[in-house]
Amino acid sequence: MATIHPKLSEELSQTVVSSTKSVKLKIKRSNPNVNSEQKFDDFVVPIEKWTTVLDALLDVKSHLDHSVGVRYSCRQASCGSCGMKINGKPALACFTKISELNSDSITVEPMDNYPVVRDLAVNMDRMISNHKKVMPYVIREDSEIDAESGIREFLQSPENVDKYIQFSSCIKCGLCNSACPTMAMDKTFVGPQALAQAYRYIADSRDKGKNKRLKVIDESHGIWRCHFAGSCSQVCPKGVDPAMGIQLLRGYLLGIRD
Amino acid sequence: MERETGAREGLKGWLNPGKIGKFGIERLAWLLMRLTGLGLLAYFIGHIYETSHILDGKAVWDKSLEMTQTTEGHLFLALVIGMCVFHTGNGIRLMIAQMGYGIGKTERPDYPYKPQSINMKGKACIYATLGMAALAMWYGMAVMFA
Amino acid sequence: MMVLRESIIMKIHYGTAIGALFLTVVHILMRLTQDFHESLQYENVIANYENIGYAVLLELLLILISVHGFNGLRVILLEMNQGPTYEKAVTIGCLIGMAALIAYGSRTIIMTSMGMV
Amino acid sequence: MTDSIEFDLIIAGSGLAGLRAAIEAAKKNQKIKIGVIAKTQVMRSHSVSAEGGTAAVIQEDKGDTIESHIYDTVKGSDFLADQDTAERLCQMMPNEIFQLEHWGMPWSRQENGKIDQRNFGGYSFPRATYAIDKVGFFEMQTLYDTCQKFDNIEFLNEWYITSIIHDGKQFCGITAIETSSGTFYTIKGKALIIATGGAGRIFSYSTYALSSTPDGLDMAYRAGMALKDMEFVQFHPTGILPSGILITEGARGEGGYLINKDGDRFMKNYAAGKMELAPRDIVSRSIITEINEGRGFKHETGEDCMKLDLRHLGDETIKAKLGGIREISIKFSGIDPADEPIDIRPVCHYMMGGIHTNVDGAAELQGVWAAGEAACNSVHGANRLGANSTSECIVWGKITGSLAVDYIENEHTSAQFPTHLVTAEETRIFDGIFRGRGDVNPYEVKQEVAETLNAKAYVYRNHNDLAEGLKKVRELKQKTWKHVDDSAKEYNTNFQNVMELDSMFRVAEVVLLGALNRKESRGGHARTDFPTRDDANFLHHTLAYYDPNEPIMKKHPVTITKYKPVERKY
Ligand SMILES: Cc1cc2nc3c(=O)[nH]c(=O)nc-3n(C[C@H](O)[C@H](O)[C@H](O)COP(=O)(O)OP(=O)(O)OC[C@H]3O[C@@H](n4cnc5c(N)ncnc54)[C@H](O)[C@@H]3O)c2cc1C
Ligand code: HEM
Ligand code: SF4
Ligand code: F3S
Ligand code: FES
Repeated sequence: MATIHPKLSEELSQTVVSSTKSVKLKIKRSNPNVNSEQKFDDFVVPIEKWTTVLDALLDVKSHLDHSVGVRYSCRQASCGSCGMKINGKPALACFTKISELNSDSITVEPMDNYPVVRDLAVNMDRMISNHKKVMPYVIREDSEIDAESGIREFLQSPENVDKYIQFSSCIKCGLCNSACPTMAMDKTFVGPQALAQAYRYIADSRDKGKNKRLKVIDESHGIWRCHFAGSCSQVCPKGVDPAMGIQLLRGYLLGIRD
Repeated sequence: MERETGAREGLKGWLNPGKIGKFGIERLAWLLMRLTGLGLLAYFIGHIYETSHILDGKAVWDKSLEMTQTTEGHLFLALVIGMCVFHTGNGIRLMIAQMGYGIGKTERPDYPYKPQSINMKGKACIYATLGMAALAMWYGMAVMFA
Repeated sequence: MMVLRESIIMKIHYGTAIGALFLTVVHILMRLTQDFHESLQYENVIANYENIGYAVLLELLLILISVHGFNGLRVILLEMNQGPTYEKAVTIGCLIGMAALIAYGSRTIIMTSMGMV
Repeated sequence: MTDSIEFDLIIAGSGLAGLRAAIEAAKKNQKIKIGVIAKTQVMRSHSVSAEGGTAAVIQEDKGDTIESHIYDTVKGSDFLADQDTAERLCQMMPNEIFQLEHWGMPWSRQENGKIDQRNFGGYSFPRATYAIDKVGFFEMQTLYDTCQKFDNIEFLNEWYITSIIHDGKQFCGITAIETSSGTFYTIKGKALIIATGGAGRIFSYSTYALSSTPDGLDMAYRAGMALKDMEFVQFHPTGILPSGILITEGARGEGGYLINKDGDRFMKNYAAGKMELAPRDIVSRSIITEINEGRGFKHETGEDCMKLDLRHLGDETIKAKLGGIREISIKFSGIDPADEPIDIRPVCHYMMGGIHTNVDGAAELQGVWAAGEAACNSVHGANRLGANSTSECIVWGKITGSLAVDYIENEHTSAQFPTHLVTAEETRIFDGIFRGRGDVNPYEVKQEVAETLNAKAYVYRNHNDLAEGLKKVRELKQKTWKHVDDSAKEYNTNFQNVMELDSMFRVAEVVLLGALNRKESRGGHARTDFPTRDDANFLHHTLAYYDPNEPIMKKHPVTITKYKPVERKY
């Protein structure tokens, strides 16, 4: 049963639904700033074999209920806006095709472990500030150059690039943080996203900030609160594998690598 | 910040590893590791208390031993054996992984992405550990109920 | 424990785990030299305790497992809730628990091995 | 009274241009307060989608020259580029590549450790610097992460800017809505850098992020600044079907073929010298000509298309150098490029036009600069070469960031803050839009506007189509779409979407009028009724000024220094 916004039903709709297949989309709705009510609204949307969950959500927003709160931008899995729980599992809406879910009914909920702003959009301030905390930039004295100096690049072999490129692919979607069990309880844990970025810069042959960064993450709510549950890597849409980065970082702290 | 706490999944996120398809067997291992760790700690405290009865003479010692000579007591001990084997086995796996071994090597990821740290070796270890724990429990029971 | 860096604590956690693992194996192997039911006979137990090497092993095992176990508990509690007072309480609580358990267990071991029963 | 915040420097937009400007300003003066304000979060701006490369001359040892980069750019622009601007771009770029590298950019490397470059359309040397095929993404990450070094940069994530406030002479501030709370704010500032990016979502088939709507251009336009050369829209030859997501030109740079129904590499008939690597305007026109002459394919959606064949590159090369488009192709159209050619079609990709600025990026209002795709400093003229846009964002991000600091340091006595303009803006958006009444679905109107532009102002244009398109857009504008169903304050994207639509009308009108007026074919603007370039009458820029009735159209001269316009052959 599609819930139709009362005002919307008065609008003159010109869209003709042409697709033969359709799917039921259950969207979790809430606006915690106003009241604590949480409910699911059901919508029936037409689908094609290439329709993504984001397409379906935007279809609902355009034609059935304009008030659905959802964050999106690139629609090609490179901006990290559209993380949410789809049929219970954290995923990017724009990178999940409805056809691959093999289900007539799709439930979308906001990501866990973040405060909800509205409906599917969550507040990511903590992830953003934890990212900043691990000093995610090349640390060395001579990192600023000017045109007159004629300075060229630091040499770096393709093999050296491969040492950090996977961690550099993080789109900050925050899915990892929403899947991590430590995150579920520990509100001061730095989280897999930031830890993977700490490793990204340490593994970069141009960086000299290893000790500073290790100091930041070696505290009571730092790296040691990861117990290699692996859920972060399980849900990462970009192959970053934060769990691997974290275990490799531990090697430095345990004195096994340098 | 209050809001922040409320938004967390909380214990639900701990106790409900979901279908194995959601986060994989690794998440179940994570949960069992906690539970067995706590269980063992509880048992250990009890064990220290129990063994202290040795100071009170044979009668008391034998009496306290009787507590575990029942069917429930045997089942409990079997569970402890299982917890111990799982916790130890999984602990060894974790220590090896957390030192950076057996979790693959960093390289350019190619779509469809497969996280290297979540690999067959690890999964096999977890299943093997679970199997060993079951086996040990079975063996323990066989001995105890003999 | 508050003054230690977290990495040092965790090194201790791993170290105690490995140590405990090693000693538990010895401990269990010794149990297996006898029949299970027999090994728990009062006289046999007392005899075991009076072997000084074995008593030292038990004492070490007690310390290692207490440290490991209570630190494990501390870790779980730290992740359950946050805040400076809470964390202090957890750390101190775990330290006390650990010390108490070691003291209590040591009492048994020392008194038994010295034949004070 | 509305809530008020104050910064020294306001940067509107956190794409490549905005972030580069923020770093430059923060580096130059650690005391000034910089606010980077964007309607998207952290690094979710459209720039993350840029794929193929960033152009710069860094291999002089192998024979590349800055002179050649300048000439390629000017020739690519169909001689409408301001040549002093093109010179500035090409001269500043090499150092910027190394600066990005020093900040951690994961450029793809040669075996000897030096930065690698690849071939791109319209260049006479392979000078597109790349990082796999996610150049924009990695650049955004490098710049965003580098911003974290500076404590005087503050990010206002998800704030929707609605207008620019000035006192008639100089910039005073902006008005914005914090999306999460819905609060309307006045943000005072001494200087503004507009880096709100392109507006490609006015076309329905588009490579752009869904957030690339013309609200940035529109706020400058409404504030009295001119929009320049808006009729020049770039259609990228290879948008994947059905989504329109881009398949980078790097795919052809690495050796990919374009083939028609007969299996021919048809580009030999249009640009034998450069084949698939001719500039985009030429390749797109060729594809449409092929389709019109019946040599296209039909996609299962019913769209006509061509095929891009990468099979001969081999799986490993595709993975190593085109991993991003491999992912896109497999995921979004179910085709592994190593096994099957990809279905493609020209797609709206870039706006050569934008806010009118001079070579320094200064807009017409004192205290305002524009950088990146939102700006039109005329470096791209009538057609941008691939890989020159990320370059432009970086170069003018740097220039404007630095100049804005100079301006702020010189203490411009800010006059009385024009509070009445804030009130007027509040009335415009809250009474005019938020509390508006109507029964027409704004999302459907938005879709119709975009489809109209696609149908009437696509690769080939003519008078009738453009006139009809303009009529249609004006009709749609009269409908009662100005209302917001969602009455909540918090995260009201419905409100935002209707404001975006409002801006689309004004900018779409300028695009169509400009195209109607330009009775020639030049670069991205190809008219079937005027198939040749007409330097005698149209070697000038188009300016459009806002007027409530109809845009006021003016002409602006092209700066020509060394290179006289000649016929463009590849
Ligand atoms: C798919 C694709 C691939 C491309 N590949 C290449 C390439 O390989 N090489 C190349 O050189 N160029 C490429 N380009 C072009 C290039 O990516 C863009 O021109 C460039 O990224 C624009 O950057 P920008 O900083 O100007 O704006 P954007 O990155 O678009 O950022 C705009 C910013 O403004 C903000 N904003 C907009 N409106 C408002 C408002 N009202 N209030 C507040 N904030 C607002 C947005 O939130 C955003 O932060 C590509 C373009 C596309 C579409
Ligand atoms: C003898 C073999 C043992 C080994 C190899 C071992 C290993 C480990 C390891 C590696 C961890 C850390 C896991 C992580 O980082 O997530 C751990 C945690 C823990 N251990 Fe042990 N351990 C052993 C015995 C014990 C015993 C006997 C107890 C009980 C007294 C115990 C109690 C705990 C607790 C409570 C935790 C915390 C649980 C967690 O963090 O998930 N362990 N153990
Ligand atoms: S590591 Fe993966 S899941 Fe986590 S934020 Fe980055 S891209 Fe997203
Ligand atoms: S899910 Fe969490 S526990 Fe560690 S491996 Fe990932 S951070
Ligand atoms: S919309 Fe950008 S990642 Fe989904």
